[in-house]
Parts: sequence; C-alpha cells; structure tokens
Amino acid sequence: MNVYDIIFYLFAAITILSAFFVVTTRNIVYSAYYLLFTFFGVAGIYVLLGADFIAMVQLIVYVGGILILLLFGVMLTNRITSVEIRSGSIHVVPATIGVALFAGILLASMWNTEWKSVDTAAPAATTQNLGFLLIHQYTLVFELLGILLLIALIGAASMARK
Amino acid sequence: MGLLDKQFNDDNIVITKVDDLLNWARLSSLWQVGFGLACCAIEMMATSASHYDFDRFGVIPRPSPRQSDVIIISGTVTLKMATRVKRLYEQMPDPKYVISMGSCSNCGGPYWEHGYHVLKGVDRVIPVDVYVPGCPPRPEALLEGLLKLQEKIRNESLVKKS
Amino acid sequence: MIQVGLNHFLVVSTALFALGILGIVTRKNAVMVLMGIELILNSANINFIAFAKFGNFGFQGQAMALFVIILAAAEAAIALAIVLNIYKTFSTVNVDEIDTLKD
Amino acid sequence: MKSTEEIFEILKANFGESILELVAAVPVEKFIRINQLEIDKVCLFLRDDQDLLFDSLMNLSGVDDANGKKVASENGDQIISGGTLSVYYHLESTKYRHKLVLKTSAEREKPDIISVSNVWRHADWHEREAYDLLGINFLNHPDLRRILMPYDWEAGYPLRKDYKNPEFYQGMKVPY
Amino acid sequence: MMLTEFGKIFVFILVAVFFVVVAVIAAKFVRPKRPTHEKLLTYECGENIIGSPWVKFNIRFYVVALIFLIFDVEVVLLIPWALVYKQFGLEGFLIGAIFLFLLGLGMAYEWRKGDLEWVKPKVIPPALKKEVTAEQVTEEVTA
Amino acid sequence: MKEYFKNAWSALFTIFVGMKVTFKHLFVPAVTIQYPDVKLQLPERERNRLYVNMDDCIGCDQCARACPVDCISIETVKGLPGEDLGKTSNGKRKALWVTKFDIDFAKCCYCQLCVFPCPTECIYMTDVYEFSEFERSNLIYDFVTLTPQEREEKKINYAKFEAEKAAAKLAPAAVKPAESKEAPKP
Amino acid sequence: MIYDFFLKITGSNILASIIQSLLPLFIFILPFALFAVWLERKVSAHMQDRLGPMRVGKHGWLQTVADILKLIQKEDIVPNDADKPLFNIAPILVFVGSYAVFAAIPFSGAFIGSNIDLGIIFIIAASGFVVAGILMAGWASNNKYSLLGAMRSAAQIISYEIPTVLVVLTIIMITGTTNLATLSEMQTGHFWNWMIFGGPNFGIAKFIFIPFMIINFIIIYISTLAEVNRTPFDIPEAESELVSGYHTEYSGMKFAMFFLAEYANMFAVSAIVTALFFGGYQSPIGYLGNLFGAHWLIPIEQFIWFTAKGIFFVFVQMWLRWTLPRLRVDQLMAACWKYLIPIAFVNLIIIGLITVL
Amino acid sequence: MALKTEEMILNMGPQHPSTHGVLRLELELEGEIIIGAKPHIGYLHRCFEKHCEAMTYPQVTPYTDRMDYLASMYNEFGYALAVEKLLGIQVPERVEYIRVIMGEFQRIASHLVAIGTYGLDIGAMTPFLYCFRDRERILSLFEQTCGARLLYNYIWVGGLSHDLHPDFINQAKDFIKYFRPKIKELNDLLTNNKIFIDRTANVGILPLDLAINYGISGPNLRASGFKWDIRKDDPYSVYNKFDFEIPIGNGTMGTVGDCWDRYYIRVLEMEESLKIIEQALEQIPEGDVTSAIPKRIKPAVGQVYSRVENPRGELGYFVMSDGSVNPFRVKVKGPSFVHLGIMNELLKGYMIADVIAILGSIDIVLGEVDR
Ligand code: SF4
Ligand code: SF4
Ligand code: SF4
Repeated sequence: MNVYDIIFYLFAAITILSAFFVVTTRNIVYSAYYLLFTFFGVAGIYVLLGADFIAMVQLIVYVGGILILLLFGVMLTNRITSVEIRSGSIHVVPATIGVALFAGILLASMWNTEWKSVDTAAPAATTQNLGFLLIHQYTLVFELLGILLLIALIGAASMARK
Repeated sequence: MGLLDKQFNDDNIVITKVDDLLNWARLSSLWQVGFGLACCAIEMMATSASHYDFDRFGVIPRPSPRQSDVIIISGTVTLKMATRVKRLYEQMPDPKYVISMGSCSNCGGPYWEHGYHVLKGVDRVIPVDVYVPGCPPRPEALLEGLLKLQEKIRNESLVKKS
Repeated sequence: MIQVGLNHFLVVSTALFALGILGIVTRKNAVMVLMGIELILNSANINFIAFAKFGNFGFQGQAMALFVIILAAAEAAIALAIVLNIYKTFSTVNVDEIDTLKD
Repeated sequence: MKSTEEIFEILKANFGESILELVAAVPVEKFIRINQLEIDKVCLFLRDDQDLLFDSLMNLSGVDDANGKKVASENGDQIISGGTLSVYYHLESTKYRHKLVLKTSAEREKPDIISVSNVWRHADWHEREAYDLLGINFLNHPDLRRILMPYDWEAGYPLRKDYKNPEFYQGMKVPY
Repeated sequence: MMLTEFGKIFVFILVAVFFVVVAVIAAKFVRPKRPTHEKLLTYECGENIIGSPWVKFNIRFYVVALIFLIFDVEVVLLIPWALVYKQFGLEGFLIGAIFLFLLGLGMAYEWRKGDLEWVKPKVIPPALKKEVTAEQVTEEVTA
Repeated sequence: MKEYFKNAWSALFTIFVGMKVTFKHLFVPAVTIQYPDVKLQLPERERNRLYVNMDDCIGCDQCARACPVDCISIETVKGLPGEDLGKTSNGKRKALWVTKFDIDFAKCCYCQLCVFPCPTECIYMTDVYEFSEFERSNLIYDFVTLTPQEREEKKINYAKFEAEKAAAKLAPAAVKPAESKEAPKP
Repeated sequence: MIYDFFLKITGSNILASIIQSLLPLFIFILPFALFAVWLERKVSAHMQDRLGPMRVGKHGWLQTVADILKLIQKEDIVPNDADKPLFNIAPILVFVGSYAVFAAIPFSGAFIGSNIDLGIIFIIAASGFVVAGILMAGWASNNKYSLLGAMRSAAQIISYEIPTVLVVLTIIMITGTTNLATLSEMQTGHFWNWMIFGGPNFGIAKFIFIPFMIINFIIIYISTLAEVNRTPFDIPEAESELVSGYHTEYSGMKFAMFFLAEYANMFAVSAIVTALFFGGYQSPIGYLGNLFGAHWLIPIEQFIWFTAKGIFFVFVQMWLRWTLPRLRVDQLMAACWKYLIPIAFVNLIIIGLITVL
Repeated sequence: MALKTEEMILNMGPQHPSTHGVLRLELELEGEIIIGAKPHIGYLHRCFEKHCEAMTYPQVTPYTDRMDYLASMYNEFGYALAVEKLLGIQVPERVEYIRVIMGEFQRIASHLVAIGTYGLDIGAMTPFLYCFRDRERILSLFEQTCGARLLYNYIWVGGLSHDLHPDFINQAKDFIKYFRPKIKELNDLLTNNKIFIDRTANVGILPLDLAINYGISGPNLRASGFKWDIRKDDPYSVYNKFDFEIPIGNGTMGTVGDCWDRYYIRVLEMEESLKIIEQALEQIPEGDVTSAIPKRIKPAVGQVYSRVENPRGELGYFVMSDGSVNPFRVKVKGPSFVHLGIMNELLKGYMIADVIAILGSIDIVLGEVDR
C-alpha cells in the first residue's frame, strides 16, 4: 500500500460513508451537510484520477453552488422546527433489497468485464487541454451549453418568481 | 471539567505561574457587553470615546453577551428591566464580572426612596464585583472602577479556589 | 498489496449510484430526491473520468464530466425551482403527499 | 388668536351650556371644564372648526385630585374614597397660535373618560400613560394597556395619592 | 513517492481541522463549565423568544443563489477557454464571446424582470386618517 | 445611463473624501488623557464626593433637609450646659454633639443642594472621584470625629442629664408627697 | 523551495509537507491575526483621535495575546436549542475554508504551500467551504439573528464571488495561466510590469490596458471586501441590526476561530489582490540580494515584499471600515448585481478584444 | 413573490446595540420587511412624577436632569420657567442670557450625540467618536461652570446655582472657533457620503399632517417642512433678542421628511445655536444670578403648562400646585415619548436595517420616554 492507495481508500470511505448518511439521515439539513463531504470526497477522487480541473469545478459548482442552493431550498421549504424537517422515508426495506440486488448485478458485471486498463500517467495542463477541446472539438456543445444555461436561468428564475 | 473548575491545594510554582498568566489575560482583555441603561450609559459612552478611551484597557464593547466578560450596569435598573439584566448576565460565559456603575445600580440612587419601579441595587439580582459611586461617575471614576476590578482579578485565583 | 486500479473507482461509483437510487426511491422529501440525483450524477462522473484515465481516452472523458457537472447545475436550478413551485401550490415537498394531493 | 373666553362662547353656541363650564378664577391658566363623556365631540369640533383649528394637542395629563374622603385603612395606610380623577388637555393651533386648556373629571370609583385618541393620535400614548399611572379608563381607546409599568403589575396605579407599593415583584424585593 | 501539489493542499486542510480541534479541546482543559438553565437559552436581547427562527425565508435568497449558480457554472466553463483562446485568434475569442453574450443576455433578462432587485422596502407612506370618533361605547356608558 | 455612472462616481468620490478625512486624523495627535498616569486638572467647582468638616458642623440638619435623596442622616445630642463643644471657624458656638453624620454615597446624586443651606459652610464637594468599592456598605461614610465610645458616652451623658433634669424637675413634686406621706405617720 | 528543504531535513515527504503546511499557520496566520487585530485597533484608534490598547505591553502590543488567552478560558456555551453537532463543526468548516486558501498563496518564490496549476481557481473553490460553514453556524445556532445573518452572509458572499471570478477570468485571459506563482513570476522586474500597469507586455496594448486594469482592480477589491464581510459590507454582522450575525451564539474558543478566520481571510484576499495586480512577491525596485550577489536573500526579501503589500491592503480595508457607514442589504445586492457585475463583464469583453486584436 | 414568507416576530432590545437605551421593539417581520412594530417602553421608568410629589420645588431640579440626560440644562430650564410662571416672578437679565447660552450649548452637545450615534447606527464608527470628542469640550465648559459633566442642577427656579466662570466667555468663543470647521469635517465624512445618503434618503418619510396630529415637534417636525420652533413662535426667556434661522427640511437628497432631512436639520441647528451663542456672548449684561431665588417656594393653588424647545422638541411641564411646598402634580410631556408613538406608522414596510436608520433619526432618549 502506498500513499496513493491510502488516500484513495480515505476518499472512497469519505465519499461512500457520507453518501450513505445522506440517504439515511432523517434530518434533511444533516443530509445536505453530508452531501458536502460526499462532494469533497468525489473531488478528491477526481484529483486521484488526474482530473484536477474537474475536481476544482466540482468544488466550485457543487460545494459553492448547488449545495448552497439546496440549503436555501431546504430552508425555504421546510418548517424546520417541527417534525417536518425529519423527512420521512417510504418502503425502505423493499427498496433497499432492490437496490442491493441491482448494485450486485452491476458489480458482478463489472468484475466480469475485461476493461481495457492502461494506467496513464497523470497528464499536466488538463485545463489547457480541456480548453482546446472546448474550442476545437466541442465548439457546438460549448455554445449549446451556453444556451442551455440561459434557458435554465430564465426558466428557473421565472418559475421562482411566479 | 476544565482547569478552571478544578481546585488545587498545593502551592505549586507552575500552577501559580499559570494562574498569574491566566489572570493577566483575563484582566487585560475585558470585553464589555454593549449595554447602556440610563444617564450613566452616556458617561460610559464618553469613557469609550476619544477622551478617555476604554480601548486602552482592552475593553471593547461586544454586541453579544456570549463573547463578553464584563457587564457594566450603567444606570437605573427598573423592575421591568431587572429580569432582562439577570438573563443577560446569565447568558455570559464564565468567568464573568459585573461593574455596577453609578448610584442607581449601586442601590437605587436618587430613586431609592420613592421609586416604586426601581430596583434598589442591582446586587439584588446579580452579584456585583465593583461598585463605582457617582451620579454619573466621571469617566475617570469608571476607569478607576475598572482598575479596581483588574486588581481583584489579579488577586483572584481561579485555579486554586478554596 | 493491491494496486488501486480502475475497478476500485468503479466500485466507488457503483456504491454512489446505488445510494443515489436508494435515496430517490425511499425518501419522501423532494429536495432529498434531488440530492439522490446529484449522487448519481457524481457517480457517473467518476466513471467518465476513471474510464478516461484508464482507458486512455485523453481528455474526452474529462470534457464529458465537465458537461455533466454543468448539466447537473442546470438541473439542480430548475428542479429546485419546480420544488419551490410545488411547495407553493401544495405547501409540502413530500412526494407521496403530492401524489395524493394532485387530484 | 382667540382668548379662552371667545372660544368658550363659540363652544357654548355649538354644544349648549350643560356640558361646559368656564373656570377663570385661577391664577395663570384659565380652563374650560367639559363633561367627560362629551369630550371627544368637543375636541373634534375644536380640531376641525375653521376658526379654531386646534390641530395640535400639546399635552394631556391625568391628575388625581385627591379631593375625596381620606380614611385610614386597618393597617394604617391612607385610602381615598370618592372624589375625582381629572384630565387636563392643552390644545394649540399651529395656524392661529392660540391655546386652550380643557379639563374633564370623572369619579374616582368609575373613572371613565372618552378617549380623544381618534382626534389626535398624539393622545394615544398619553392616555395609555394616564391609564397606567392613574387608572383612568379611556373609553374607545384602541389599545388601552399598561405602558410604563410591567404588564403584570398588580399593585394598582402608582400615581394615585393613596398608592401603596408592594413588597415583592416577581420575587424581587421592591422597597429599599 | 512524492506528494503531489494536491496532496499538500490536503495536508493543509488536515492541519486546519487538527488545529481547530486541538484548540477547542485544549481550551476544554482550562475553561470552566457551569451551565445553567438561563445561560443555555437562546439569546435574543434578553427577551423571551417568540416563535422559532426557523421560518421560511425570503425567496430572494434562493433566486440569488440560483443566478449565482448559473453564472458560476458559466464562468467555470470559460476558464479553459480563457487559457487558450488567444491561440485561436479572433475565432477563439468569438466562440467565447458568443457564450459570454448568452451570459449577458441572461443577465439582461434578469435585470429587466427585476430578479436582481433584492426585496425593496414596500412603503406606503403613512397618511393621516381624518376619521371621526367612533361612538359605540358612549351609549352603553351613559345608559 | 447618466444617472448610473453618476451614482457610481459619486459613491467612489465621496468615499475618497471620507478617507481623506480619516487619513488626516491618523496623524492628528490623540486627545486621550491616559487616566491612571495622567490626571485631568479638575475645575474648582468640581462636584464629587462630599466632605464634611466636622469641626465646623453645628449639627443643624439643614443639609439633610435640603437633600432630595435623603442620603444624609444626622443625629445629634445636645451638649451639656457646662461642656465646651468648641467654636466653628466663623465664630459660632456649637451646641450639639453630632453623634451620627452618615452620607451614603451610593445614594447621593451629587447635586450639591446640601451645600448651599449650610450655615457654616462646612459641607462641601471635593474633587475626589476615585472611591469605588468592592462592598457597598463601604460607601456609607461616617464623618463624625467622635469615637464610638464617645458617642455612646455623649448619648448616655445627655440621657443622664435629661434624667437628672427631669428628676430635678420632678424632685420637688416627688419630694412633697413623700413628705406628706411621711408626715401623718406619727 | 522550502518544501525541498524540509524534505532534506526530515527525509520524509509527508512530514515535510506537514511541517510546511504548519508553517503558514504558525509563522504567519497566527502572528498575523494577532498583529492584524492589534493593528486594527490601533489604526481605528488613531483615526479617531484615540490611542487604542496601551496598557498591556508597549502600546498594547500584547493585547491580542491577552484576548486569545482569555478566550481560551471562557466557558463554551452551546445553547440548548442549538443543533449541537453542526454547532461544533461550523467553526472548523469556516476555518478550514479560510486556511486552505493559504495553501495556494505564493508568499515568495521559495515559499508557496502548494504550487498547483490551478492556484487561483482553488482559492475560489475553497471559499465555498466558508459559505457552507457560515450557513451551518447560523442554522445550528437556532437564533433569529444568527440565521438571518448567516443567510445574508451566504447570499452576499456568493453574489460577490461573481465579480471576483469575472476579474480573475480577465487576468487569466491576459496571462494565460492560472498558476499564482507563474503569475507572480510574470510580473517580475519593476513595478511597471505589474498587472495593474498592464502587465509585462510592451507596446501600445499595455497603455490601453491600464484604465481597464484599474477598474478591474477596484472591482475585485470591492468584491473581496464584501466577501470577507468588512464594512461597508458587514451586513451579516451588522451589530446595529443583527447583534453579531452568525456568530452571535458562539463564545470562547469557537468564537476565536471565527475571529481568526476573519482576519486570515482579510489577509488572504489582500494577498490575492496583490498576487493578481501588484506583482505578487516581486519587488518593485529590484532586490538587494541581486545587488550583493547573495541569492539566498531574495526569497526572504520577496516574502517581506509580499507581506508588506498584503498588509498594506489589509490596512486599506481597515481604513475603509473606519471611514464608511454600512450599506443596506438591498443596496449591497444592487451594488453587486447592477454595478460590479455588468462593469466587470464589459471590462472582460473589452480586454478580450484588446488581447486578440 | 413566489413564496409567501412566514411572519416572524423579532425582538429588538431592550439590550440591543442600537435601540439607544432600553427600548424594546417587537417587530413583526415578513421576510425582512416590517409589517408591524410595537414599541415596548417603561424599562427605564424611574417614577419622576411620583418623586416630584414628594419633593419640594427646588429639590425637583436634580430629578429633571435625569429625564433627558442628554439635555439636562434644557430640562432644568423648562422646569424653572414653569415654576417661575406659576410663581409669577421675573428673573434678572443676566440669568436669562446665561440660561440661553447654556441651553444652546446643551443643544449642540445633544445634537452631537444624536448625530454621532446615528452614524454609529448606520455603521460609521468614526463620526461618533469625533462627535463625542467635540462634545467633551462643551462638557468641560459646563463642568467649569457648575462642577458636573452631565447632570448639572444648574438652572434653579429664579436663578442659577453659580455665576459664569470668569474665563467662560473666552473659552466659549474659542470653542465656537474650534467647532465650525468640525461641522464641515463631519459633512465630508458622513453627511455627504453616498452610502449614508443611500441609507437615509427616502427612508422613514414623515408627512407633515401626520406629524402634527401625532404631536411631533422639534427637529423632526421641522424636517417635515414646517417652520415651527417654540424659540421663535412662542418665544420664552430672551430668545426674541437673537437673530437666527429655523432650518427646515426640504428634501435635498430625497423626500421632505426623510431620515436624511431629520439628520441634516440637526447639523444645521448646531450652526444656528453657535450663532445664538455668539450673539448672547456679545450682549450678556452684568448682574447677579442668585438674587431672585426665592427663599421658600410655595406657589398659590393653580396649574400651569409651560414649554420650551428642547433639542428633541417641545418639552412641556404641567405643574399643579396645591399651595404647599411640594408640587401637587407634575406631568412632563417629553418629546421623545411622543416621537416614539409614531414608530409603528413610520416603520411599516421598511426593512430591518431601516428600523435602525429611522429610530436613530427620530433621536429618542429613553430617560425622557419613560421618565
Ligand atoms: S446613577 Fe445617576 S447618572 Fe447614573 S443612571 Fe442613576 S440617576 Fe442617572
Ligand atoms: S449632593 Fe445632593 S444627594 Fe448628595 S448629599 Fe448633597 S443634597 Fe444629597
Ligand atoms: S448644614 Fe452644615 S452645619 Fe448643618 S448639619 Fe449640615 S453640615 Fe452640619
């Protein structure tokens, strides 16, 4: 086990444990904060995978943006003092069994598939390369994303305004 | 249980030194609850203003009692106010000190006889460390009261309480 | 000594995915459902990047992940707006209650 | 500028003499005594009449006249029974610059006086204060609660001449 | 194996967590603990608390977060572009510029629609009601 | 649009004006009086703690009556006829022993009303303001120069004297019946 | 690099990096926070014709030490109604958010916590933690003032992040790098190479840049000011309305952590402004080390320059704080959304045009 | 707005950094908008009126000091005038002049506190300290004259406790010279600051008719655009001998009667007070200040209402005598008490931050509200 492995396990543990708590905690604000750790863990995993820019984006967008939005959403829609903050759950047992089965199938198929696996060295200058991709190859996607975001902005804002 | 809750009996030199240091810190950084009651409060403000400058002694007003060490009862405590004063005092974290500023809070002052709505001395609701006489006390008198309090703290031993 | 490889990442992503699904299915609160979706998107992203790295796809995978993140943001924004609207109309965000309230 | 006498004449013409009385035989300030149940109408008239325009109420003060029988209760405190509680109104017109003093009295045992807080909003708190300290009951007042004393003060009205302070309030000793 | 630069950051974070925890715990050995009922009440200027703070909040907070999120995302998307667009000359710039233009369009829309306004005071200037005295109690008293 | 830029500009500009003022003050010497080290010269009319010059006090109670707060409490005992109580500085002869002259400085409102009526000008306000205490009871000042024993003595003396006087007054009356009582005996 | 130095000494890279990350904490943040609090009190005092702390140490220089020592002794109150776990975690989160930023700040050529390529972006990302922490603190306190303060604070920080990011984007566009050390290196030489004077390039573009860079600088300075909640943007802690905002309920050491984080943040944003616009750790006039041929001197000089510049901007923050009144929350939002963002936006496009033309 | 925000009740005070004492405001909030404000007062009710009934006439003076503790001189002034009116005595010229000088100095001192704390409320700390610095000089003038800094017991019924200090006139002139530039500095620092204007202009607009009906007086009334000053309109003492302006609000930065107007009126009034003091210092006659003090004050049965223009507005004393040495009833109409009554109307619809701006601009002193 080298440092890399230890760190991987650390982050994997952070991610999965906190994700587990996200799903199981009954207090929705706690869920949101566990989500923070999940996002952080995932960002760590991205770093381990050599995607440093994506990791940063993950932090900026998820932690700095979506999480805050979710928190505001929670605070706007819950009467947190009363029991309502404890969001209930339904058919836990069947769902758990189903999901466990499903995950098992996924894992099984994953183990059984022979993935092409070459361990490429962590490339430098990911951001620049992404930039090239965006301008060069995904120009259209880039602009489309712009339009998508524009629509999302207008749509969400007008919906919230209603 | 923190150190300040414990009681040592021996005259250990280390403990004495620690005690001195802690006392020094407490006495030179007395943050005050930003709280004025009556005419004396104006003199208290004058004390923190440029001419007398409370800040020289490390006294700064904190808006929240949670972060303050000393409450200066500056003015008449009425019966209606007494419960609030008591609560404010209670809500300050230990160790905390009280300076009673002016005749009114010492014992009802000019209102001791006919004041049907005046609490005759704030020591009826909270323990007072220093009584500063005057109506209103001059800013210097308040400073002197503060020095007296510092002296009291200096001689205090939180660690070796009997 | 196990060298951390592709499969490890895939396991993490699968676990996240499963948990996300679990969240969506079991939780009543619509905001919680959203959180579940975020988990799923994250798991997908791990896959993208892991495959990109180990499958040597260059930066395509990362670009995809970037797009997914951006989509997720747009999705979160819209979805929360919807949730707020639901809350406004039904003054609850519990999915099952909304079901019954609908008609 | 109108003197009290002139205003009295105007009022007499409008309201008849039964509810009014001019008291001029006092040093410094003359005043008009008005029936406690008509005071609001008179005040409204005073405010809105084009020749008077008393648009501002300078002051409203309740007074315990202490003109009743003074008896000593069993434990030696003085208790006043009978007599009146009064309210003085000081009016002013910012346009004509004239002033007027009105007085109205009510029995001590049943101190009902019509509120003028609808005429001058200013009177609102002054009336509350008079209620608080003297126990004058202002009818029609929108919000007649204690104002200076605590809401749960049960020992009576402190400015009455026979007021006796309680020993304890919420567990705090009151007297020195 | 060398720690990567990110590893160092991680160490930084650990150190920070450690520092806070140690500081708080260390203080625990010194500070007194004398809780009383009143002390543990929520502070509200010494008054009794009326109602809970956890009420639903102004929707503006949400809208701000929403707009922020979208802008944040767009800016993030622009960072890779900003690094390299110069190598593509005007064309590169234009690609970004169109994107930026969309951003600006959204902004303008929000501005127009008044979503950028925080809650403004809604003031109806107080006006004097010249109403006449009510008479409801008078009868009852004279009777 | 013009408004827009004017706003932005005026904000920036007035901020700079304000900053100029505060920056200037950075170099203005502070007005602070460093209290325990430097003490302000107080004006002569300064009104702080009262002082009673007991040598001059004739115990007339004027000051206590003038005091709105009733924080002066005076008790006096008449001097015995033969006793010399001394003279005040303006030549008045004292007639009363002051056995109690307490001023409660926790109550006093330093209004100076007690100073004016004093016939011998023996009560006056000083510029002592530094007298904070840890205990409130220490704020009650006793100005009487007599020792407690002396006070008691004076009281007892006077009581004795009174008793004697009463006795003396009574004496003839008392003696007579006694005589008369005795008289029919034989 | 200091890292290598410690690597040599300890022989373990993990230890080296731990030491290295402890370094800013102990040689910099703590002393700086202590110093800054003292400085703030002194500066404010002198601006107000007072003296400020005078009684502990000479001119009160031990004042903050006493403050901290006292805070250690203070009882730590967790109100009954508060959400205890979150109440305890919040200071950690806020402190981590502020402290992580220091990892990427280039104090000198040889001393930079982590020389990641995405330095500036990382700094932006780290501030997300602060927002989450503040919201957590406000929410967990279960106090109206705290919650309102936290909500406002969060809204404010995220709003002002946009102009900051936009300005950073322009810098990235001009320089083509996101690495703060590289950025600092680029501005080497004399002060006309600083970004505020158009950066290290020559020719006509440089002079066209200058006004826009100044506008950029003003924007980023204002918005970072708002991000650290300083007057005139200290609405979340506006003591005349919200007592003390999200940390109303905090006492003792946890409050000290917020306090420390605030001052750490103050320096962090000043450092960013310095690194982006004022040449980072570069000396404006050349190095003594070069003059004497003592090259080991250069990093130290750089460090001094950097902190001096940083502290200057901290001083300006204080100066502003003691000069200005506070904005109202809607005005604050308007200032951000209606003034800073559009202007930053236009600025960005113009600068982009200039660079390609 | 998409979501109806719930109402929340927020207590502001009695311990709150900016309620200027022990006022408690119970705010009903909808989000951050105020839909109702209930002032709760009485936290400083010190039973002044009861005390008056137990005191003799001269003994009341120290208690009047303690009502509006920022304008003690003026409280004494008003009380002295009321009792003098009841007694029908005339005081010497010199006394009148000294009273006016002291009163105007007190006005400046009081306005300085008002302005300073207003700055503090809006978030500017420095003007507050500058104001207190300048106020300190006035206080030292007072201290030199009567020995006390805050509560003077100086203006007695029928006279004064002390004559002016021999050096007073020079020092007063020095102060005027010193103070004029400070007003300009204050304007630079605060009055004209854009942020300050944004915070205060168009906030808390008080229409004139409402103001009169609510009995608002003093600077607050003048800010609503009404030229009404008892010093001019119902002159007492020797005010009719001076030439001064009554500044009124004209909506320079926003609407007539907004907070900025109320604030700025005070700044302007300080200048006018300086003018009055200058004139009074020129005209002051020689004479004795204690000669008219009656030995024993025992007015005939009757009542009087007398009012003065205190720094905050119309301060009225209603004194009733039953022919004994103690007043039978004293009722004080304190301007602050009256002004606070309008808070509910004034606050509706504004935001929490504006509460402070409005409350500060009204400038209340709780000692006078609760008495
Ligand atoms: S002691 Fe005197 S100055 Fe202080 S509050 Fe009481 S009356 Fe006012
Ligand atoms: S100064 Fe005033 S309160 Fe004090 S003892 Fe003299 S008269 Fe009484
Ligand atoms: S008035 Fe003077 S002489 Fe008379 S008792 Fe008082 S101090 Fe003594």
